Amino acid sequence: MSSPALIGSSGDSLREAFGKALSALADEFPNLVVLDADIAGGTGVHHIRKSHPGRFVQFGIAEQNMMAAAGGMAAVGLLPVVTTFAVFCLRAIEQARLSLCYAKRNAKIVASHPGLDVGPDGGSAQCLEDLAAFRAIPGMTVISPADATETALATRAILEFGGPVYMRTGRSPAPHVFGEGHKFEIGKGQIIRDGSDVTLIACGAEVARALAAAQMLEADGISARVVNMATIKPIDRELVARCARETGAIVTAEDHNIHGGLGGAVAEALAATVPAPIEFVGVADSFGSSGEPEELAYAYEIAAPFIAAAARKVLKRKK
Amino acid sequence: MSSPALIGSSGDSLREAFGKALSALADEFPNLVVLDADIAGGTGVHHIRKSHPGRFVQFGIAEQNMMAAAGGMAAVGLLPVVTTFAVFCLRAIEQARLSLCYAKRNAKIVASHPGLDVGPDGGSAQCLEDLAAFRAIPGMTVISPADATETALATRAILEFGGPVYMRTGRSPAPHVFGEGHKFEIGKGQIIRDGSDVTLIACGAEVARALAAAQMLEADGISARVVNMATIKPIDRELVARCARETGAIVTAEDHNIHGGLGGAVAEALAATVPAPIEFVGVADSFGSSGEPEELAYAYEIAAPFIAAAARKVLKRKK
Amino acid sequence: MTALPHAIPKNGPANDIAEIELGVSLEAQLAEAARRARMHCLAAIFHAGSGHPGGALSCADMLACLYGAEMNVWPSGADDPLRDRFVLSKGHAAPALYAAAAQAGFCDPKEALTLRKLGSKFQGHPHVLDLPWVETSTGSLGQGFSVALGMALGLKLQKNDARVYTLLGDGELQEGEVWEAAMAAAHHRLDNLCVLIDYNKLQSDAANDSIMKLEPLAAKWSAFGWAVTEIDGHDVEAILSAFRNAAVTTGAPSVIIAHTIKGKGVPMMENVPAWHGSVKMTREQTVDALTALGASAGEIEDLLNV
Amino acid sequence: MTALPHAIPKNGPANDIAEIELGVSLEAQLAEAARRARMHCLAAIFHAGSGHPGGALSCADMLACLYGAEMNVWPSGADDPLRDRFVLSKGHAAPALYAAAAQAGFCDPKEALTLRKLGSKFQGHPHVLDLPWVETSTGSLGQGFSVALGMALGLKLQKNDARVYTLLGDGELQEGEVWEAAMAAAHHRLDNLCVLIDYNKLQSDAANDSIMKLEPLAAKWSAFGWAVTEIDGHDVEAILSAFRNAAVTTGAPSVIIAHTIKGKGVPMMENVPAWHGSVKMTREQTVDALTALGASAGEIEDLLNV
Ligand SMILES: Cc1ncc(C[n+]2csc(CCOP(=O)(O)OP(=O)(O)O)c2C)c(N)n1
Ligand SMILES: Cc1ncc(C[n+]2csc(CCOP(=O)(O)OP(=O)(O)O)c2C)c(N)n1
Ligand SMILES: [Mg+2]
Ligand SMILES: [Mg+2]
Repeated sequence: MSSPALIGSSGDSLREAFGKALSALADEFPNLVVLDADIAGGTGVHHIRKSHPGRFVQFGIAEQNMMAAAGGMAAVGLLPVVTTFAVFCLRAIEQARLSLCYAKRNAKIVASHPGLDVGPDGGSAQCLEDLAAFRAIPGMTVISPADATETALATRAILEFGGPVYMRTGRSPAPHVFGEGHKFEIGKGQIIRDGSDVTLIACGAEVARALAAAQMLEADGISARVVNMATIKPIDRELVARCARETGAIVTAEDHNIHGGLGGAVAEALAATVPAPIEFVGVADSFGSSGEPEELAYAYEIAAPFIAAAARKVLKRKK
Repeated sequence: MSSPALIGSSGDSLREAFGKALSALADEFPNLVVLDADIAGGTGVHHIRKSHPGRFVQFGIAEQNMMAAAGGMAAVGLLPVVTTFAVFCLRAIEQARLSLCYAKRNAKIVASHPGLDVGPDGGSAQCLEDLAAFRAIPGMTVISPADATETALATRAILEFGGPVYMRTGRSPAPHVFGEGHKFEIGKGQIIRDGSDVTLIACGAEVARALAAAQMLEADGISARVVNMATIKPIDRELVARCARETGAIVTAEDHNIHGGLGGAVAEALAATVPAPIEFVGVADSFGSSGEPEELAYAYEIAAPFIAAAARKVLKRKK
Repeated sequence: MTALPHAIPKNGPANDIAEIELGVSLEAQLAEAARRARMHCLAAIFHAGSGHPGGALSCADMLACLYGAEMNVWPSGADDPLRDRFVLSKGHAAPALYAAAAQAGFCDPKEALTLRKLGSKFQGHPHVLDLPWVETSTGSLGQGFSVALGMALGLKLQKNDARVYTLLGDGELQEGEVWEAAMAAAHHRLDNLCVLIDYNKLQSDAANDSIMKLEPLAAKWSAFGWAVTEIDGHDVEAILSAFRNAAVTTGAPSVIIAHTIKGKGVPMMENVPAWHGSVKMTREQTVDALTALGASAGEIEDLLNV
Repeated sequence: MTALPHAIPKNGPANDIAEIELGVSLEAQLAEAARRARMHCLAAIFHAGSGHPGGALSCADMLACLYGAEMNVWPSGADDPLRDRFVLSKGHAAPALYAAAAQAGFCDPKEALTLRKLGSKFQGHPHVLDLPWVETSTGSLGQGFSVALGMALGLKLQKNDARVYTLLGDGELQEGEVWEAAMAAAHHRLDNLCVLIDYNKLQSDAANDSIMKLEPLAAKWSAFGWAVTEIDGHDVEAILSAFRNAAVTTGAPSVIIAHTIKGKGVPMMENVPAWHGSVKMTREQTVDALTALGASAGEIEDLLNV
């Protein structure tokens, strides 16, 4: 009798990194409890279920109840981490709003399966709205780390942070961006490659693609700075303004609708500080579809060459 | 035996204007059906329940089911209008996403009780996130009319429009902004007062306040243009760009979180066309509280004087 | 105002023990507390200029029993991990909660008359950040129950014996989240969780029966794995006895389906959907209502001229 | 492939009448259609490199009965207002829907093997904009039921006699939206609505019993006002007879609780939660599975080498 190969359950996906980090941190955070809605294998929390079964609470396929119940668990002194796919977090956003944010609970939401990175499950499962929607909730912190290393660091950071957080992980194996010495701080972006002509500001899966785009641009003699903006809210205004001042042109890149997410946050920050031309790389207000994540990145124009093309375009608009 | 005075159920609130318009349009749109979640007196749809009882469908206090069921009703050829308070629309946003937008249904969502305009019910009921959240859904059109006249026109427009729409009305009696000859077109903003130093772009309850702010500014010798931006998505990019070119400084004003709503849409549009300094008037990422809407507008700094102050501030940043 | 029964802390600090009027039965004291709470919440809604009187009046007796006898809570113990928890899931009945809590010494009754005013701690819907003894913020139907369930589950995980109570409206039971929470509470065998249903047969617009039928209601809860008791929700003795049943039920959560009258105690409001809210009460209506509740001229003066 | 029974339109245009093999009972034909559909959907999942086989196999018999006998649908009538509607609420069983529809002539079986590929109309979850005979897009559990309810309500409002069918997973019943829809369908007396529950006792991770207990399931639906039939969901005769019951039930919606086996027909998959998905099937596993389903070497060749 043969067993099936579970997809993404091993390898370098961000969800795996998150799941392993959570399990590794459980002893250090004795009040940590992890909430699952029958999707533990998908979100990475099967690791902590195995290592710390007493910390794992099953809610069944009922995301709204899980989300609001996290508020109650936080109220009695636990540190709840709500886990499901991004699109099912959206299903419970009003619960996150009232029972977590309005009540100022120290609870975390960690969403796997964001954006086109979801792949073959198709458009119904590919959440392109979460960064915008969760960013709009007063008091919500929104994070989207770039690789497994950063995800592990961000997992610790959100557990140490005192307040509601929404964090994206990712489904697909993801290239490594950061080495051993990488530091993560909530609210701080980082220049991970310097450049002077244009700044590429990216989060999540788009960070690796922005780095690849910068290389393509270098071949054309264009010096592109790359910023890893893992915290979408609060956005690192100072850094964004500095990049606008120093490079005069910005490209944002995210595995998300072009409306309201990282691009929106950067546009708001610049309009309030140093107005500058921006080209927005993201899914252009359409739903995704089935396909492999890399194919989809091309089909929906968020792959590296599109970031490079956006950079060339924004350079023409630069004063 | 005396009866209670129902609040806002008469007078010039946008919800009343919507409810009456719907009832007046019912004969012209024979497939129109109105969906309610036990809140008809609050959303204005008690009018059509009375005038056209056969068009009124009760779903009880179950917004998720109502939202997705609208998709099914549209699928069999009806023209469903889903009605509830804005914050309860948020509760059903994933249903709006999948069963209305992804399936491209010709269904409308009309939300009363947006923002601080909700008043004494307090922060739990005051939705400051809806414009941002619904704007993020691919294919969703987002509208927030300014007064009763425009609400009536917009009601007709959304019924004629072929696709999913999210429209805000309002709870409180609202000042009249527009006269008889007013025209409303989805996707088009309008200059409702001309000016050359700065443009105040507003939607919903903030339009009247922006006009008042323009008068305050005039007293200071500042010439402020006022734009009624009733369609938040798709944003009228040409008009926004033209205002930036012609006045060089922008203030956005909305009864919504400063993140991701009208301000976000304008910031994105300008960054993509004519980068310009913007000051954002809106609730500064906090929840509201109980109080009368006018009091709250002062407490949370979205009243006319704050729009005027933002204009003065942005003028200092103007090049 | 004369002294009223306060919460009787079971584990609270000794100096906190409330006064109990001698020679008056606990039941009579609770009924009196409920009557006074009804008066208080109508006065508050009058002053506020808006509010939901009907559903506040229907649950006053249950709240009086919770705060006056059943729950292990006491004013100085709002942070005590051993306290029992109460969540008003039907958050629009906030004035009833404030009034019951005021009767039990948790807040100043005069201050609670600032209901719904700018800057007041007494928000239109209960808010945990404003009042320490409010256990969570509610207002969106269905959510309070889930939060209460999270508390009950969390307490069990921590081996804390405190009990969790939550009050739901009947219309509220139409929210799917309620059945998610009901299923989860039974699955996790949360016998420290007790749900009260204010079964006043009316919701915002009309009768449950015309909006969205709930019957057979007891059968629904049984099928979801709950221990069910049905009572008259205005009978203090029945309420206390249902609590005793719930306390000895093990392995399953308990639900008390309390048959009530919306607007209870005020004839012009009883069973009239229009008094659900959000209504504005005139001074004349308020005086009539207070009089119907047995208020003296002096009490009316006290409540209305603040 | 040999000819298979197609949909038998009740109101469809005359030239659309499907071939019926003479001398073979309808039941036998449907069972054979289900067997072939099982083969098809495993092949599709193999080619896709991911998918949910377990829950596709458990509902194949019901889908064969719907498309092969019960529903008044026919390939050229995807726009006909009088057609019956089917909504696959458990959208992750898309390959089973595509396979059943292919058997019934709604789409090209070869094309359906492009499942989950970029540019394919055969999305990972059914999408109404890609395939005209898919009635709505699903994938988020609970929603399809609500959409089906909206259709049934809308058809009633329009005095259209078409019927609406929807298939739900057992784990899906944990979604509160399901109980909202259940309550609403009973309230509106939607006797044109028939729910099928693929009661395979497993969900994504493990048994319902360990994730979130559903029993007593029939009692839940009865208490929510539904006419309940329980059957063996792999017994074609029982399925057809349950449909006949539903058709004559008036004043209430019908639910068919179909006891099934997740992974049915493929021994290595039967009752094994790990085969829920999203899994990658090796060629060897696929060949074994097809063989277990009675595929000949030629058929395997046909299905796997496209
Ligand atoms: C999710 C949600 N939908 C709608 C409302 C608006 N609303 C407030 S009270 C109410 C009626 C509640 O009826 P019921 O639960 O029976 O309360 P009671 O009769 O006890 O006042 C409604 C629809 C709400 N608060 N929350
Ligand atoms: C709202 C929602 N939450 C979670 C999921 C992820 N998911 C897909 S299938 C599945 C398990 C479904 O179990 P069941 O309904 O029993 O289906 P079956 O056994 O028939 O495959 C889950 C949790 C989803 N699709 N939708
Ligand atoms: Mg009620
Ligand atoms: Mg199952």
